[in-house]
Amino acid sequence: MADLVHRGGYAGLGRRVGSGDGVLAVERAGLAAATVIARRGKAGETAARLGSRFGFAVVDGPKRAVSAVATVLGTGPGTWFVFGEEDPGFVAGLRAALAGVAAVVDQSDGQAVLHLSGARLPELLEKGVRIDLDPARFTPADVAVTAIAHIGVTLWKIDAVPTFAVALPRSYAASFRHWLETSAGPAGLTVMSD
Amino acid sequence: MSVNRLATGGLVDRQTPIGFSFDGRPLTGLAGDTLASALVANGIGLVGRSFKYHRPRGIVSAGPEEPNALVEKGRGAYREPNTRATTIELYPGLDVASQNRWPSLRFDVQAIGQLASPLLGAGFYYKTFMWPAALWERLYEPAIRHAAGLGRLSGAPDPDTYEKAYAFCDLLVIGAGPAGLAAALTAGRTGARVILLEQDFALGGRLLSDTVEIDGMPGPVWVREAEAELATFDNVRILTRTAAFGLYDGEIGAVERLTDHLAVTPAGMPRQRLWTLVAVQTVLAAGAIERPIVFGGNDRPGIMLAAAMRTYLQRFAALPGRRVAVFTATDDGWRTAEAFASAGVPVAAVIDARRDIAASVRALAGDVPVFLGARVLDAIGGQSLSAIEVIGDHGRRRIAVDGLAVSGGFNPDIAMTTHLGHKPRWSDASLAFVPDAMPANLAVAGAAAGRFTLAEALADGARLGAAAAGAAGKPVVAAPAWRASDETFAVGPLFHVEGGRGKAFVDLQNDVTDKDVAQSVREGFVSVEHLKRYTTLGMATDQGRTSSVNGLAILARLTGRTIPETGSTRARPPHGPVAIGAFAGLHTGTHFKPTRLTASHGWAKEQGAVFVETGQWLRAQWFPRAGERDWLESVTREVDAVRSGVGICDVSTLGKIALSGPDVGAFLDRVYCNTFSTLPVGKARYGLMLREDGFVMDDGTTARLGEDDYVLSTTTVNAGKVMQHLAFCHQVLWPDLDVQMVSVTEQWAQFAVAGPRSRALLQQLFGPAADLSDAAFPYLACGTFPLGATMARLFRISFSGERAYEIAVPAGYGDALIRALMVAGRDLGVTPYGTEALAVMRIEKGHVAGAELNGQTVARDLGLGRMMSRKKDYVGRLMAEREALNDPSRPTLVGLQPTVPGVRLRAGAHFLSLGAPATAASDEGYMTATAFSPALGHWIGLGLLARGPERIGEQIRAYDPIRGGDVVVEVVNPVFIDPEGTRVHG
Amino acid sequence: MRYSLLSLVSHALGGNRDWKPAWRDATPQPSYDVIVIGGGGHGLSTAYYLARDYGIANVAVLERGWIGGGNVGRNTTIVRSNYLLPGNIPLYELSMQLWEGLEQDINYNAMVSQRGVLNLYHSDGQRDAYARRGNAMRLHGIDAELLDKEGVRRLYPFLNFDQARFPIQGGLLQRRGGTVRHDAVAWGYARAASDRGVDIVQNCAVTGFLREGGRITGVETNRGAIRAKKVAMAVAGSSSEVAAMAGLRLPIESHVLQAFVSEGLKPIIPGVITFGAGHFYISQSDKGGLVFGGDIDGYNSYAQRGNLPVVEDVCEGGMALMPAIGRARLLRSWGGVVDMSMDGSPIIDRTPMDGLYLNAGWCYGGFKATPGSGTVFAHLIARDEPHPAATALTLDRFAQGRVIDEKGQGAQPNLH
Amino acid sequence: MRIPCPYCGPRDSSEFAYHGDAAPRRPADGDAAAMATYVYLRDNPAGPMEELWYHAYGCRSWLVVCRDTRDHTITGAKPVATHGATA
Repeated sequence: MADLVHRGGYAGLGRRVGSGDGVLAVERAGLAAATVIARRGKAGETAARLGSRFGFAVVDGPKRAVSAVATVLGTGPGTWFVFGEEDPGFVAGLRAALAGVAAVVDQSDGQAVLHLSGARLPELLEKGVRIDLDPARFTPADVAVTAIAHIGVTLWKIDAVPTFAVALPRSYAASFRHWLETSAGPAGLTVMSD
Repeated sequence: MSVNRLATGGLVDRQTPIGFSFDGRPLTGLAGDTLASALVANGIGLVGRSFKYHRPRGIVSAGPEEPNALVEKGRGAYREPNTRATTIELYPGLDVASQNRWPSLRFDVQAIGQLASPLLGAGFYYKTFMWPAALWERLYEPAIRHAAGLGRLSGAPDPDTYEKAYAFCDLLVIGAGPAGLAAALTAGRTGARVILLEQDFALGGRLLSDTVEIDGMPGPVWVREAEAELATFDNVRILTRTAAFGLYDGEIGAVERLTDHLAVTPAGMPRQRLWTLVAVQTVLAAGAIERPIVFGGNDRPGIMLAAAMRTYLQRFAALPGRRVAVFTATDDGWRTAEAFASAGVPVAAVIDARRDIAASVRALAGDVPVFLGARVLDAIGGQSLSAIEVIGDHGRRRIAVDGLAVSGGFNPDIAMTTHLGHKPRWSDASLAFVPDAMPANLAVAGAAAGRFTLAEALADGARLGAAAAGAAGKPVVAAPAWRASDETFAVGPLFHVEGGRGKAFVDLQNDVTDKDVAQSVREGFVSVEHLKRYTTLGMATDQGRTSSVNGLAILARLTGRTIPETGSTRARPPHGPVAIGAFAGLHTGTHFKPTRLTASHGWAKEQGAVFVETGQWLRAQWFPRAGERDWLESVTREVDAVRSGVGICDVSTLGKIALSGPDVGAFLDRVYCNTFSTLPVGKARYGLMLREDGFVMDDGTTARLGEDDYVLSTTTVNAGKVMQHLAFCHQVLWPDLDVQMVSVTEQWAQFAVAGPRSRALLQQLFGPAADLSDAAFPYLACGTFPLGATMARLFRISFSGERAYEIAVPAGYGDALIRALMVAGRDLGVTPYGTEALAVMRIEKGHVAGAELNGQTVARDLGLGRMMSRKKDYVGRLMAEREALNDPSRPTLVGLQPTVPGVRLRAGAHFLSLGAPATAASDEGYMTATAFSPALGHWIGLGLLARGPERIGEQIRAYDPIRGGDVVVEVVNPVFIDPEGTRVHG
Repeated sequence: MRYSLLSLVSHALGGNRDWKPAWRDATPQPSYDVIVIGGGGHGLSTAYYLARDYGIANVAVLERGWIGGGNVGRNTTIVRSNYLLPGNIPLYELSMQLWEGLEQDINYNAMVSQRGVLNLYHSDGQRDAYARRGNAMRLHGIDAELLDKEGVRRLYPFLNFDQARFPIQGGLLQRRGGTVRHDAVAWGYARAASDRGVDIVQNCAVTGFLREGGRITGVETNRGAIRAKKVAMAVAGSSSEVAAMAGLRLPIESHVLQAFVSEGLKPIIPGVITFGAGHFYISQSDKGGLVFGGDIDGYNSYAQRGNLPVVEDVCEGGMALMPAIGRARLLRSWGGVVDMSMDGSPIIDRTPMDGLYLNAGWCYGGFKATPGSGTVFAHLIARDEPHPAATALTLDRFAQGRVIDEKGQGAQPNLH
Repeated sequence: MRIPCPYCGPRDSSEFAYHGDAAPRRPADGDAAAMATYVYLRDNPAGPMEELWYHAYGCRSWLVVCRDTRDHTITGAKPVATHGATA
């Protein structure tokens, strides 16, 4: 029987543009991810169970809750995107924990995730993000599902430095990298993937 | 130093000379110049030619309202036509050329057209060129086209790039003159988020041109201090060279010029950036534009707006004339006389149409001869101004001048206040349109509001800046109170001087004269909109800034109405022309739309695959091999391989939607015309989805993975549409159903493994532990099998008609899986195949696809009427039952084959009965898809034919005149290969 | 007063002081044989053909603003008859033929310019779809040519052939298609209709209908009641509003369609190019402006203006197709309110109310149909039966399922 | 045009797909004439209108947005789930 090697969405797309200094984009490959959709009338219970599983408060809204093992992102009414650190049983465990209250759909390979940082990041982001990312208005507690350069993305903030994370359907990774490179322009960009 | 440059003063840097060229002539300007000011300083008055009569024209203004001085900037692919000399910032090597003239600017043969000008009045072309009709396109129109137009595009792709950006703020200030700076300072000091836009490269507006003081400081000094203070605020962002061009619902568009002023563009730097700005409050502080006066010969080079003359003199230290006169109906015109006098330039006369002038204004002229109650009747000269003829109490008098400053009043720059449909109000005091009803969250300050004095501008700015800060929760503690001069801005009504001998231009660029307006009125074009369209008044590149109000005033007088009764035309974005490239941003060329790549893309590229766009996806179309002469040979080989051995095709692009919940079965029964609630777990079924109007929307296979878990597949192109439709059905139609759904298209890499040896290949892949026997895994089974570190989903479904499977793994393993499949199938002769072979095989099997699922067919047309359940309700049921949609004469799916082997069939051919004339009445349908069938050795086709199923065996014409084809074909069963369906089990 | 070069010269010699109004600005009379509501292209042409073809000149055209101020004055001036479906083709081809003789007929140069309309294709599937369409045109006796990539390149060498997201494979060309000076169409018909006795009444807004029993017998206006034997609506953009005054609901939504023009440029684009994959079409006017447009904004609107995302979308399409226009500047935009029907095709029919006739639902196609629409609508009004070129454009086709859906989008107007 | 998505906050209209009038309700009783009316006929008002928008590039909710078709003024948006839609 064949064994298969896993590749992230940005595999082979790593590159340095210009000075490379302005913005750093690092792929987070190998994360476990799942869409969690509450059953009819069970949004509150789903949030509660998600919270108790990971030890933080989860609300039904565009908010982020995070711990060492999991990140829960509100992406729609009664719907969350849950990321787990590399743990093969993460999604199955989540499914068991939410049995009867929510559908848990494995998306570990569906999304390509980048962490973005660097001194020129804010000016890069404003070339694609059509929502207000002012630090007072978009905090590490916030999540936005939106579009960048015609590509649907989930965007959240990891820290106030700021470091942002952007997840998007993996088939768009190459197109998204084009936006990143072009928009970084003279500021420079480094994309790192496995 | 250039001939007309003052030795001192101005905001130019005499230490930094800048070489540039105009019509190939090398010239020198200074840092801080615009092209226009540098031309003025070099004594160049003739800059361009007009649109219709090719009249010689000079510089009229000092800003973006410039109607005359348009040039081509740059060379080759960088050539940018119609660029206003007044907005070009001088840089070393700037290369500009005049336009709309041949062979030269000084000698333009088309200027001879002026002689025929009595024939070329308003709307002349509507009245002639009709005989003979054939000559219109061959002779008349090409001549008109050639003479019209202004600058030339290069015809080469724009070599620059553009980008877009989005920003949000509490206060957006448009214009950094005194009012705008006051607003930005007031709000900025509170910590409110402010964005300040200025189209010029320097902040200050009129403070850079006028000799005014604020708090005892000269204008430019106060501006410098304001700029320095603003720079200390993190919450204030200043965008210079940035023009707001449009107020839209909830957002404002602006364009920033990033490199147009640079001799060398830094690598990776776009030329322009399109901003979409969202502001809680916007203050429009765009100032006002001076209005010319219409009189004979008012287009002679050397005649300029009075405030513009002052700008050249005081901001740029450039002399627009060596002996000038001022023709004014405003107090402001007198300040130009004063400016010239203090610069030591002889002022020949101040001519004011008014008689009642304040003493303080009268004093500005000093001992210059003054003519009150007088007018300039005619300007005399050719390519430059030589004299003016003044009429007044003294009778007529000719005064020799080479420059004339004209001031007819000020038009507040209010276009943005009308973009959303709000109408301005005519002010009899200002003799101008001023803002009236206002869009939400927009306020107007200073001259843009018709409040012209410096003190008013500063007060407006402070008040509106404070209000915006307060609204943002940052109240102003101590309101600023700047002290400034309170100059007078009285104005008298003078739009038009009648009786001159020369042509009197209302719209300078489009050559619309007072006579054209009069003729339009005679012909009944008395609505302001009719006048504009009939004469093209106001439709030039200055968008009517220098012409509209004068045109209205003349129209009003001729029709016996007041100006407000006459009305005004509505301004629409863009306010100021904007490069088309800027609106497109980086979405050009191959990046016009995002491209989606499957997990096997890199592998397919390695194999030399030819790719095809399918929606946003790129799919392998075929895999050419060395020695193959054309695509048909490659595709034929791929089809043969599948039918005789095993082939692999990436089908990841098909939409995949995971559905779960207790009511999934019920939900699927409502969205599909066939039934899914009865589908056993571990089984897949083909489904057909209708629109509510009864036509087919999409098809695909849906599998039941668990009691409450299904995975539904869609066509590649319709994936998004189906997802939206299912969300609609769930959220809007049946919110009571407990269903959860999410797209998993991206999660799974999926490959079809098809052909008689497909099971052997998969067995090799999965190893002996997997039981893939027909007993354990029959046709239409689905299940999960371990594969290395992951689990693969296996579906036994077939599009080709052969024994076939689809194997899906998490997309991260997709690349590895295609390689593993190739290895596992090496000894079986595995062959990758693309969409073209896929299409051949589906046609051979009579399966419908995009060509038949075109939104114009119902299930019955496709031979799928039996799928429509009679036991349940579903989307589209009632509408599909309409009689007209069940008419047997509707074209219905059939197969077609040529009666002479070897003849090629082509999709798009229409069907005619043999012997029927080739007319619309004979049209009986059309060929939807064709392919060369390797198995049959000839071309085959699918088509929709009226009463098709009844006509099997009949010969008909496949009529294809557009490709010169006319083929006799036989109507056959649409299933060409294995109609009994045994091979899926083979 | 007949227009000609001779009259132009003789007026010029007289200092152009003797020109007379192109049409009479009429005051409404108490009653007419026919009232046409709407002084746009369709209303004016209907009145002209009523007078010319049926001798019915006791006609008033009622316009609430100034004539030609609706969609006939805010479109991209394209004329063509390259339709697919037999329900549409005859009308648009009738129209095309009328364009070809229009100027001599109405003695007004509307600058009908048959410079060719090219629809580009980018895939085998689109090629076959255009072949189907071209063959349908040929079956109706209409010129159509299918060009390959090189054929397109010969016509338009400056298109983006090599660096394209959707590479050009060829195009469907209708050489008889082209452009017409849109405002002149309204003015020319107004003048010709007025010369035949039609009353053109501007600033006259219809506020309601006069009824006797189930019959419409006239209209209420802001200038008083006006009676008529027959009342015809040609108010695309406002069809639902006017129909509602008669108690009718229509299969129509009002949407805004933006259009754009650049600064004047020396001739570069000889014909009309349609880039379907990029939602973009373009031509160049005789004045030199690039005239272009794209999709509707996509939401119901009566505002006669659109929003920035669509401007960007259109220009993205333009740059993708012809990157040479990047340095040309967009000078003006405008927005027309169009009737979007439920199948993308127009409606020309009697209504359930006796005496009330409907001409509506033109989607983007109204301008090119102007002469044909007037001709068939006049026929319907005069004869009370549909013109042979417009038998399929009925109001009941929706309920019956006889829709004429060129794009196959179904009952979703913003997708047509 | 900024649509105040109740879940995501104000977003540009380009993130949404438009469906049209929210008033028509799908008839459930099998009446073909009523279904044809539902599918094809619209009030198409010039004025305030409740209409369906889908937040395709956001939370994927169908929303009922109250918007004036004369000037595009939006006075509110709510999830369709609270709109009282019925089968």
